[in-house]
Amino acid sequence: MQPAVEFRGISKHFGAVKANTDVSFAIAKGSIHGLVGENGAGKSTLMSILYGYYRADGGEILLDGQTRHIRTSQEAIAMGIGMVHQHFMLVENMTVLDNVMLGSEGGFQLKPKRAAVEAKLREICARYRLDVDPLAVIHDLSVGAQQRVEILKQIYRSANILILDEPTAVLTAQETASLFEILRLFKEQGKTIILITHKLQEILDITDTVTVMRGGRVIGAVPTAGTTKEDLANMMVGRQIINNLPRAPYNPGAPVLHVQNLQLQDGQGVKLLADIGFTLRAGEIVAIAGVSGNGQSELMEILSGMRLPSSGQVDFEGKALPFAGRSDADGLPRTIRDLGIAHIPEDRLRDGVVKNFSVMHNTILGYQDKLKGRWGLFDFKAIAARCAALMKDFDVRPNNHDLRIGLLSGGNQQKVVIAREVLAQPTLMLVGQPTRGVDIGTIESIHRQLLALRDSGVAILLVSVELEEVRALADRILVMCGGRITGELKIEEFDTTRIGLLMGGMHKS
Amino acid sequence: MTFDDLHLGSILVSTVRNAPVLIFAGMAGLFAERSGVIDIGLEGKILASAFVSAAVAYITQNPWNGIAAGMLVSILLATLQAYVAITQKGNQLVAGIAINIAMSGLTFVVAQYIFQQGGRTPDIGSARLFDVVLPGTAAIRDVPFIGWVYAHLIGGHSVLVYLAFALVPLVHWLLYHTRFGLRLRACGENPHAADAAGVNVARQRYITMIVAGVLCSFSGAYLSIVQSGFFLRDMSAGAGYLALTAMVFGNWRPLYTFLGCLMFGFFAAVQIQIEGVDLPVVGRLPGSLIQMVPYVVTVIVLAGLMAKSVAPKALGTPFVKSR
Amino acid sequence: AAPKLAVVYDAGGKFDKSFNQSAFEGASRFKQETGINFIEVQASSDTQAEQVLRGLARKNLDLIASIGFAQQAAVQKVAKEFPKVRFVLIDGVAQGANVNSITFKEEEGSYLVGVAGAMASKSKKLGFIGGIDIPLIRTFACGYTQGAKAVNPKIDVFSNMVGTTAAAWNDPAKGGELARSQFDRGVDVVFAVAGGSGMGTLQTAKEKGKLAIGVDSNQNALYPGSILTSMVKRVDNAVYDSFTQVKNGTWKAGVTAKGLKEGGVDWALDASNRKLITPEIEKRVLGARKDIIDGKVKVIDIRSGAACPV
Amino acid sequence: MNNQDLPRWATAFVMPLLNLLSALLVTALVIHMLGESPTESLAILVNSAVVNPEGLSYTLFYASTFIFTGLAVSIAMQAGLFNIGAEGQMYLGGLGLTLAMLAFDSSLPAWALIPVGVLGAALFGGLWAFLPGYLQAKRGSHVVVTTIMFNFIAASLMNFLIVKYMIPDGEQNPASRLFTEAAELPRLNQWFPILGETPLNISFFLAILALAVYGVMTTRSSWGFKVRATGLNKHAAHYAGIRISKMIIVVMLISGALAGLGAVNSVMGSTHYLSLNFVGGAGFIGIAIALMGRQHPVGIFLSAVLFGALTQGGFDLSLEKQNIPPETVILIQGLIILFCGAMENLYAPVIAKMLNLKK
Ligand SMILES: Nc1ncnc2c1ncn2[C@@H]1O[C@H](COP(=O)(O)OP(=O)(O)OP(=O)(O)O)[C@@H](O)[C@H]1O
Ligand SMILES: Nc1ncnc2c1ncn2[C@@H]1O[C@H](COP(=O)(O)OP(=O)(O)OP(=O)(O)O)[C@@H](O)[C@H]1O
Ligand SMILES: [Mg+2]
Ligand SMILES: [Mg+2]
Repeated sequence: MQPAVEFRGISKHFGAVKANTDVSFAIAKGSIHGLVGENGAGKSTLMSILYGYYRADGGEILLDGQTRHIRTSQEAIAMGIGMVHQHFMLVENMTVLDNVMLGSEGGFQLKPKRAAVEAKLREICARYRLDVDPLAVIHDLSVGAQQRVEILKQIYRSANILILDEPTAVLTAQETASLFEILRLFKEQGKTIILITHKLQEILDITDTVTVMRGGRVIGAVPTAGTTKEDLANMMVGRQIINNLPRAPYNPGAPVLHVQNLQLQDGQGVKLLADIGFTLRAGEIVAIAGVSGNGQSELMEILSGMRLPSSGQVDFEGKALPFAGRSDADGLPRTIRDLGIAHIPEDRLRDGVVKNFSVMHNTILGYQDKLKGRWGLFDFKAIAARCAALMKDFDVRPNNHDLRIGLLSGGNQQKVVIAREVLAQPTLMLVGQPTRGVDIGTIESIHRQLLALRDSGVAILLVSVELEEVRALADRILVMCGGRITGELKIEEFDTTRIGLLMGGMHKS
Repeated sequence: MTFDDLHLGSILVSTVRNAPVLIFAGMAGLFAERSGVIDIGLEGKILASAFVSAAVAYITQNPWNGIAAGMLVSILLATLQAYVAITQKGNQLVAGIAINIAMSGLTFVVAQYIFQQGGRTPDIGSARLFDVVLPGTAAIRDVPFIGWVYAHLIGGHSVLVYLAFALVPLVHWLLYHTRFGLRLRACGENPHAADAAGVNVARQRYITMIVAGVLCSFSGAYLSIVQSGFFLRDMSAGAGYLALTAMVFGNWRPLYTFLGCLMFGFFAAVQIQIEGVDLPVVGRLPGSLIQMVPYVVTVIVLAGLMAKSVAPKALGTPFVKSR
Repeated sequence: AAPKLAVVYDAGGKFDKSFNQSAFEGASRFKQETGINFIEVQASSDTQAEQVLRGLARKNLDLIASIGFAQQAAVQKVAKEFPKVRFVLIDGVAQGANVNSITFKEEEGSYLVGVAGAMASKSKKLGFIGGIDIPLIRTFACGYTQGAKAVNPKIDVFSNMVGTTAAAWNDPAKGGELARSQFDRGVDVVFAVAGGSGMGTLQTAKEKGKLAIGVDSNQNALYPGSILTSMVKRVDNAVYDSFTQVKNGTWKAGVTAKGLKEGGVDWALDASNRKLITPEIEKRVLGARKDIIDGKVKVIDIRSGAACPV
Repeated sequence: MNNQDLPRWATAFVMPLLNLLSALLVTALVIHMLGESPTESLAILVNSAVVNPEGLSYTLFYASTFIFTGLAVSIAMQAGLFNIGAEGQMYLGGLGLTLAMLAFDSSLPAWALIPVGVLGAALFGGLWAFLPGYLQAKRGSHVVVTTIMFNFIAASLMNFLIVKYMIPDGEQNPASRLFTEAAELPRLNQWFPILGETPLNISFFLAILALAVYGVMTTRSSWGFKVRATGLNKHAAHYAGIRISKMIIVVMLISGALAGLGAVNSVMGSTHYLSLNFVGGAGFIGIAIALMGRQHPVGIFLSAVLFGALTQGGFDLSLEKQNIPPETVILIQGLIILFCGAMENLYAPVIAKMLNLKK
């Protein structure tokens, strides 16, 4: 049978970076094809070329056996190609409906079409069991829901070839499962699907074949049936990946953080956090599990001083955090950081780094006042030396501290943030989604760092939606749902079903 | 001071007459900025189209030729801005300011070169745009209040005034209820999303800038061939900046921008009326202090009433397909 | 040899529809009649004024005519440095043995047009539109009001200023808008002293069938039938005379205040407004004119520190 | 259109030069149209602005003011604030300075008067920017709008104050009285007689000093780091513990103070009295300078000198060439901003191609 898509000798470079070199492989019609590789391996670039977003420097693409020149996204769309991008391509201040209509409005006036499209969307939602309100505005939606909108867009446009670039990075297990349900349905309908993911289990679960890329080249393409996670990991990073990292025995020290009766309401009086209370001790990792959007982010924001609680008490090393008597959180993160609380923010691009600063400048963000030299000015020699050491220790690539951090891959940006916060030698470390969108090799090294931190006696509060990650790191697990803590487990009691129930709001009974 | 001293009627009519310059430019700015291109060059485009409109209207003795020529020049400048913003990916603020400054000089130099009247065009005389007299005005004119409203408040203005007011619902419709508007807003908010959805961002922005250029040209034409009957150097007198202010004030939304323009028009009219009048409490304010009334009111309204204004997210950043 | 002459305009430029333009006209008339050329420069800031004057003085000019009060400090300074060069300062007073300062009694001319306006007004409401609220403009306003109230103490004078920045001299839309507003308040004669902005006022008066009064030069012919008269301020004559005096060797330094008597200011009556000026108006204005010249009527000049009496 | 791939000498020198030439080419066309010789005009321009020492002195004199307004706009831009109000802030700075002079110029010696004047200018300029800063920080009122409004308000207020309180009796000129000699800034011509009777004064050094301090503070101090972080990413700045609202207010205060200092050169250095609308657009030119100089101290300096040279050279040009009105300079300014500021990468593809050909 004709392959649906065939790449022949695709090459693409960005300046000196060779993103794709002589990439050739074929994707069978009606199959689900996995694409894996480290961060920066060239997966997204290749797919962007297929989608007409970039143009290849050389090589050709065949669709159904015919050479096609795909110069723009419009042309790709016209050829039946759809893509769900790694970073959402949604207009935040518009409704789902408008986002779906954008680019395929079907006439100059929107009004006559709107009702029909809305009806069709509702029908699609019902058929594929997608929980999306077509009239909701994007910025009111959770990440998971936004992901569903992206899928919805593609279903609406009835793409025959669907590219999904890391669609599951921000989804919960349940959301992923229902996405896969939909993909299987697509497959039954004869659509071709290309799935990029860093989660090898997903590759095994759903794909028919898998292509592995490294350094812009294809390392191999294998049928999924005959491969294992270990094989894939080996092909991806060229070495063995250890999933269960060794750790020192659980031996918690004195209580470091004591949260009592914490409440948070938003401007409209909606309760975001209710009755949050827990204790965190030195030398332990407490993970907060839960579907994203259930108050974890808000809790981290409060503890790091980025946001004020409505009421409640938070004691750090026996003293209350200075929330009282403040009208806003302006400058509070500084006070809290000075107490010895470090914070790896969940949204690294928004909060964690200044994209237009160099890597070096980003390594002092938040600690800028601690690094003064003569006359209160920066001692850039010392800072650069420190930065070089840090980049070496945490294996930040490329090892050039003058580069704008925006040019680094997400994984490498994350390493810089983690290194910065670790180097501050905190008593308490707040960690939000540390490995989102990061490849397996990097995940391993990030996990190593966090465990080393724990072993050295730092108290760590970890928010993660990845149960795998929770299992790999946590000593104790708190589960949150609807702004409340619905349950607590020790790591020995780890049980996916039980946690799933708690995440869904089933109370500790 | 009695209520009558306020001459509310006069203020309202004056508001209606003052506002179009700002409305046209404000709507132009709105289009440009909602598509992601900062348009601080409104002032320059107003000035250029005011000059060309007056010059051509005078030479051909036909206001419509003047308007058409002004439109052409304004489109040209808008295209230049678009070229800088979209193709060159240059700094849009710089482009706008450059256009403002260059036009301030060029209009004078050319006007002086052609007409030798100190950067002024001759009075265009009968080539001015006529005022519309609504049907039945004569009959109803003497009916108290209603007659005045019909003959003076609603009627008796230039066609451009009606165009300006009609523009507000039109812009609203275009922006929110058409493909053009949907794509335009998407380009201003998240051009990457628009591009991925198959919208040609560059083309959309070019077209938008041209439409904005057309709208802006009416502002200039209104100034020179409706309000004044000739062109005078720097006669835009900051109208472009005020329009921009009204737009930011109106949170980049047509109706509120329109209200912002009306507010400026209204307070400019009030300011005229209270000059030299004994006011309660403060007494008679000196003229120079009264001049600040519209501006002080704007600041107060902005600080007191309005929620934070939120600019289109992609405003001012060129669309580049990489990080 | 022909004298070397120069005119230095202030920031308004030589086409400001006001005193700079008038100076330009005077100098041009001299050039036409004598064939003697003159240098002209515009000084856009006070700093430039000094620079220009010094630059010209170095060229050993015979006479430099500085137009506008803004150049006062510069003239005073440079005149001291170059005692051999002669200076004429218009609208301001500068000390120096080589400076002739010429000011005008704008209040007297304004008084006359105030009289004419009050006589012509049916509503007994007059309007005044100034460019910026500065002493010079206030002088016009006060003289105008004095004249109007001399005709009828009950007359109302509405006064508006165009703005507070240099743009105020080039904003005909606002000049027109102010006129409209005044007409709405019942005004039927308006006096515009606002440079280019005043053009908008005259234009609007014509459009609305009201009367306007021009300023500085004789603007009667701009809209015949709508311009009641003009308050002419003969800066042109001042410049022309100075040039002539230099040519004839009769130039003298000093301070001159030119009023009606000296022919510095006047009202304008010509074919264009002949029909508007009824015999009664003419008689009354001429009467007032004679009274002022004879000293029987004293028009208050607010620049002397006195408050405007009306 | 990626100029990152080009060597530094090309982006730093060749391209700006080509852009400048393009602007001049268009200008030449206009001058030709006006009936004058472009080459002669250029010669006059260059000669009068830089070659002739007196002209150069004037160029630097104007540049001194422009450096301050350029710095004022730049520092605000670093913090992500677009301060369009330098015009009004400089105007108010002139008021602060003048009030100080009127109060003390007959009682204090020169060495004390100068700092007092500088302080007065900075203080009033800063305060005039404070309110827009405060409203932005606390009420979210867009600083672009408020600063535009404050320009208008400043014009009205100054008009009122000067006419009502400052004109000496019997004077027509809407200006304050002349300050005493003690209040005059020392001029450089007393050390360099070649500069002739020109107003270039020690505030030029003050401007250079301000540039240096600005350069050091923005690139080397933690304060500057915080300012830039705030400008580039408010969320990250908040995360980093920066007090955003305080930062906005402080930066606006400093921006206003810098704009206010622009008045020192014009008023204390040249006219020695405060007159109506003495700012004459220097604040707006500051915007162009900040944008063209890309908020870099060297860039600001070069742009300020370029604009100073145009002011001076253009003035002489219109003096010598009767067919070229002074307004032509405004056109040239606009063209230079357009080519050098907005279309800075116009020739990047051409140069890249030529370099590749050579390889
Ligand atoms: N817009 C761009 N400009 C310059 N270089 C780019 C750009 N996009 C990608 N690259 C380069 O291409 C290479 C491949 O990037 P790509 O995004 O395709 O990797 P990836 O495999 O998708 O990584 P990840 O798993 O992190 O998503 C990177 O090493 C990077 O250097
Ligand atoms: N514009 C660019 N120019 C040069 N190199 C780039 C550019 N963008 C990215 N890179 C390089 O790409 C590599 C990372 O690849 P990439 O950006 O695709 O990862 P990523 O997709 O952002 O990661 P993530 O999966 O977290 O999103 C880095 O080595 C970085 O130096
Ligand atoms: Mg990718
Ligand atoms: Mg990527």
